[in-house]
Amino acid sequence: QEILATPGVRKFAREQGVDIAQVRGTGAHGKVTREDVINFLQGQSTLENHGVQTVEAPRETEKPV
Amino acid sequence: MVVGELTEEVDVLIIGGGPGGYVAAIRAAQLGKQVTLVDKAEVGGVCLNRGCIPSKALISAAEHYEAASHSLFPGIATTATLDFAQVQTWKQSVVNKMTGGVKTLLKGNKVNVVQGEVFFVKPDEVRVMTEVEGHNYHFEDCIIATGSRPIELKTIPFSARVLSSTEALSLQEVPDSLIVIGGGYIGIELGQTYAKFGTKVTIIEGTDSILPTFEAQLSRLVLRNLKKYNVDIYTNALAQSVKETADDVTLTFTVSGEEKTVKAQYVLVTVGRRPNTDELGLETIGIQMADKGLIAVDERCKTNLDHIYAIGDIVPGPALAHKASYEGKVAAEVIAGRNSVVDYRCVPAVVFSDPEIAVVGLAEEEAKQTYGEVVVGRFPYAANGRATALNADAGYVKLIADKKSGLLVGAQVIGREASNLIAELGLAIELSATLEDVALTIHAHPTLGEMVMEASEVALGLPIHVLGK
Amino acid sequence: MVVGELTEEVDVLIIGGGPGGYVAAIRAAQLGKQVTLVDKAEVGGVCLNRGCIPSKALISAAEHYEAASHSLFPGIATTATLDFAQVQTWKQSVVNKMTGGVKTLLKGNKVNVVQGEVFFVKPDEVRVMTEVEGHNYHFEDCIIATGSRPIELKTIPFSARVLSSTEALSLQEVPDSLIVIGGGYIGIELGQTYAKFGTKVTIIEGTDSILPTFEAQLSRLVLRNLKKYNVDIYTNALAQSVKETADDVTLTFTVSGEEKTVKAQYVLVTVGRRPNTDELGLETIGIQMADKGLIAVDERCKTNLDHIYAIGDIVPGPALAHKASYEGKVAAEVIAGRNSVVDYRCVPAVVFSDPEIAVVGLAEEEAKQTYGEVVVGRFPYAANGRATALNADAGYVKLIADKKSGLLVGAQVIGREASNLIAELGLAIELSATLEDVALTIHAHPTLGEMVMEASEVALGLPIHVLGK
Ligand SMILES: Cc1cc2nc3c(=O)[nH]c(=O)nc-3n(C[C@H](O)[C@H](O)[C@H](O)COP(=O)(O)OP(=O)(O)OC[C@H]3O[C@@H](n4cnc5c(N)ncnc54)[C@H](O)[C@@H]3O)c2cc1C
Ligand SMILES: Cc1cc2nc3c(=O)[nH]c(=O)nc-3n(C[C@H](O)[C@H](O)[C@H](O)COP(=O)(O)OP(=O)(O)OC[C@H]3O[C@@H](n4cnc5c(N)ncnc54)[C@H](O)[C@@H]3O)c2cc1C
Repeated sequence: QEILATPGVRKFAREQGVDIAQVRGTGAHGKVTREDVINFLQGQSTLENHGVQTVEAPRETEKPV
Repeated sequence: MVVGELTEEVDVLIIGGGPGGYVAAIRAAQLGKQVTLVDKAEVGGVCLNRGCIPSKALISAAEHYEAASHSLFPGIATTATLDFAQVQTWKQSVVNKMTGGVKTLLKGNKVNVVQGEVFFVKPDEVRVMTEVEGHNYHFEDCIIATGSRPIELKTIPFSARVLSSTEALSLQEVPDSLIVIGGGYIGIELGQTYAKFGTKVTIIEGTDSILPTFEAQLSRLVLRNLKKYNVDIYTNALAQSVKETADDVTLTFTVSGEEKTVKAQYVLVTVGRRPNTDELGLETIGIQMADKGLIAVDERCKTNLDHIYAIGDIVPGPALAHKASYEGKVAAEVIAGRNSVVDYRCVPAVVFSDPEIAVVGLAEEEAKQTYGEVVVGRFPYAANGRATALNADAGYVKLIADKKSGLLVGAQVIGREASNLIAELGLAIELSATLEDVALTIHAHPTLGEMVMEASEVALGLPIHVLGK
Repeated sequence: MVVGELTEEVDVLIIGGGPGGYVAAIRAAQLGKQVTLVDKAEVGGVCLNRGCIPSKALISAAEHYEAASHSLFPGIATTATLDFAQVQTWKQSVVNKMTGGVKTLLKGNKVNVVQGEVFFVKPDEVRVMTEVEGHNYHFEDCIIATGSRPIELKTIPFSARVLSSTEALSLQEVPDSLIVIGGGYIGIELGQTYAKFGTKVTIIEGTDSILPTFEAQLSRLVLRNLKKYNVDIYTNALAQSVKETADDVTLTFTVSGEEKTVKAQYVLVTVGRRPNTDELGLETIGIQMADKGLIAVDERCKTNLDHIYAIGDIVPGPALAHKASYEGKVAAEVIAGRNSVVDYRCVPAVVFSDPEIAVVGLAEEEAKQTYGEVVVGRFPYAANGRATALNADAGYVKLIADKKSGLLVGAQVIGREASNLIAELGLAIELSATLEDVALTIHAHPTLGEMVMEASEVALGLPIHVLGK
């Protein structure tokens, strides 16, 4: 299934260290919004029992384009 | 200046100053990096010096000449006379303006620009040769952006009368006759331009259609105009050999086994371009290659060597300036520590033919393969008020959407200003817009952009300005 | 045919066949309604017959004439001669093509078209008068779309030498001289067009700038070109009276108390338009009005009377054809039982001046009022390769975004093809795109559309092709 999100939201997710494929989109046709990414982050941090933080992105994905 | 055997230390080294390299240099410098850009020729690369910009300058001059030579407007009689050498001087002034601009931008962003030919001596060191001497540079990070050059046919080598696009862009006189081998976008753009200036043009294309990478329907209108300019077109034709005299050149070619000859002042060979990766010493440092001389990279534009990146025409993907620049920004940002990746849904492609062709996203067949069922909406220029008022009623806008979701996945425009109309459609695809999103967006009247809205309504089954089935 | 005192029963009655009414008729018919459309003149309304379409036809003819009269391309010398009567014939053929198209579409969608002037006799019944007779129609639902007409100045009434836009569009000769009262978009478009055809034009504008509804910076480039065409412009000027002879007309006007006169062959009055709501008998049925003769409607285009809708120039909002058509679709869909409402974030507006101006969304000041802090990105045509290759380097793209969210809230383009570049920006605003969304969308090189991407990068503080601060 294709991931639907605008370029800016894709970038935001990346910068927050979020794999956008894990985020449930609430927009039309499952489109992921910026708020969805924020909620995802908050959900995660609630689970891990600490506050919202910026996660340094993993830098070692070696997927050829 | 460092001379002799001293090795200069640089932070980011960029090899090649085309739209990939110079954009990367500016972005890296903006993000705080110390950047050295090396090019063996002029900054601006193929694009500004012998590609996009000079070709588009000649195309717009030819359009202006043609529009005045054959006025489409009743009541406005116009004439045109041509001083082609002066057109070439103007073209060069356009090029100089753009390359001058790039130089100013590089300087303003404190990029150190060096002239010289680069090859690798170690995984973190290059040698830069100028005519008189050589320097070594040791770098932290490196972006290779050496671009591509025209492919030469073994049997028809470049010569005084067998030209590549570079020479064809710089002729000082309009040739009486020209044979173009290769009916891709560069051959069509240049062939059509000279045909408008009065050259008798013959196009030799190996496949069964000009512009073979585009849907057949798209090339039909271009074909019609080429015929209007008296261009001869041979498809399924194979160029065999040339015989050159002081004044002309005779090409022998075969069409389904049958041998033919055609004589002209010049032959222009536009059968493709090959990446400039063969003289860089890439083997010595062990850079991993992909197919066809291209360098393998990941989504961060990184090669298999951790501190070496590659972008533009030397990596897989469409060999287009805007794709090179996009990758240039990504590579620069990654080097500056940002979390950027090559992450586009679509790359537009434009042919500056007459009429213009612009496409973005998937073609209809590709969309069917990916999405199963698709819906298509097509709207003709002839039904658009602005097009009619411009005497430009040839062409159409075609949208392709996933049937289930209505998501726009591809778009094609052929006709006046296609090159600008495609911008909205690229954005629509990137933003995951549906046909309804586009149809419900108010488009100004009377503009060509209305056709985008109307094509969406056609696809949705509620067309206003064409009749449904 | 129903004659005499019989009343015909109709399902949906639409009064007025302009871009509001005819679009509503087609959409309602598509959704299964039986539609009768009544217009006292031709279908197509002001827009197709004496507005958008004929004005844009003359504008493009004038552009073509001007481009050939003064070639901007070194090496291409061109000349042009004008047979204005023939231009007018061509203009009329463009109009006929478009109105003919609308007739075909109405017929194809099985809309019953009736000619006649309509007024209300009851809340569910109208009388339609033709030259020879009258019919009554009883309707289920009705859409009023009667549009607007030029405002007449009490002290300077229309006459053989005092023209409205309608007559100015149909002159059979290029006048030697023309005074335009009112420097709004219609006055500027027509004034500039005749100036290009060689008329000595004088513009009298009451406020302190031409195109007063646009940001001052936008009108500056138009002003420069108007001066090039030798147009005299008086701002803060009040037209007082005219004295007319058989051959010319003298206008008296005051500029900051000082009285001046200017003589010309014609005076064109373009000081605004008034809604055609005064002769419909709206009082008799008790329709609620808004300001300035406009009809009050809700978001479904419904008036206070449950089965009567109103759209286009007769309801509040910008008096533009595309807004009329949008409302036409909404009203038709509501009547057909759909849950449609007027729900746009923005309506683009285009001035077909030279250079073109196009705006969408909020102006900078409006944006500041709504969002507090805003960021602005401006990118000049002079730094765009395609613009330079077209010899069209005057103008800029300006984007306005909410500083906090980066949401694009307004955009302005002045320059070549502004009318088409604005389409992407309208879609961007409707889809709530941010500056990053636009900046990360690959735009084809070399196209004018790249300026949209570059202006976003300027606003984001990472400009490539202009220097940052
Ligand atoms: C006639 C023509 C028309 C075109 N029209 C268009 C168009 O309309 N739109 C479009 O998108 N694309 C167009 N292209 C393609 C476009 O020009 C290329 O895609 C683009 O230039 C690729 O950019 P780049 O940065 O990868 O490399 P290039 O622009 O090729 O630049 C590479 C630079 O590297 C330098 N270099 C190479 N080797 C070395 C070395 N060893 N040491 C130092 N320097 C080196 C070269 O001197 C050159 O300046 C056109 C091409 C041609 C030929
Ligand atoms: C010179 C000029 C240039 C313009 N350029 C542009 C432009 O570039 N872009 C743009 O968006 N807009 C432009 N406009 C404005 C545009 O024309 C109007 O906004 C648009 O036509 C409004 O559409 P409408 O359907 O509301 O009414 P109209 O187009 O005015 O149509 C109303 C129709 O109702 C009919 N009618 C009126 N009263 C009755 C009655 N009692 N009985 C029966 N029929 C009746 C009339 O005959 C007419 O056909 C321009 C206008 C002018 C004058």
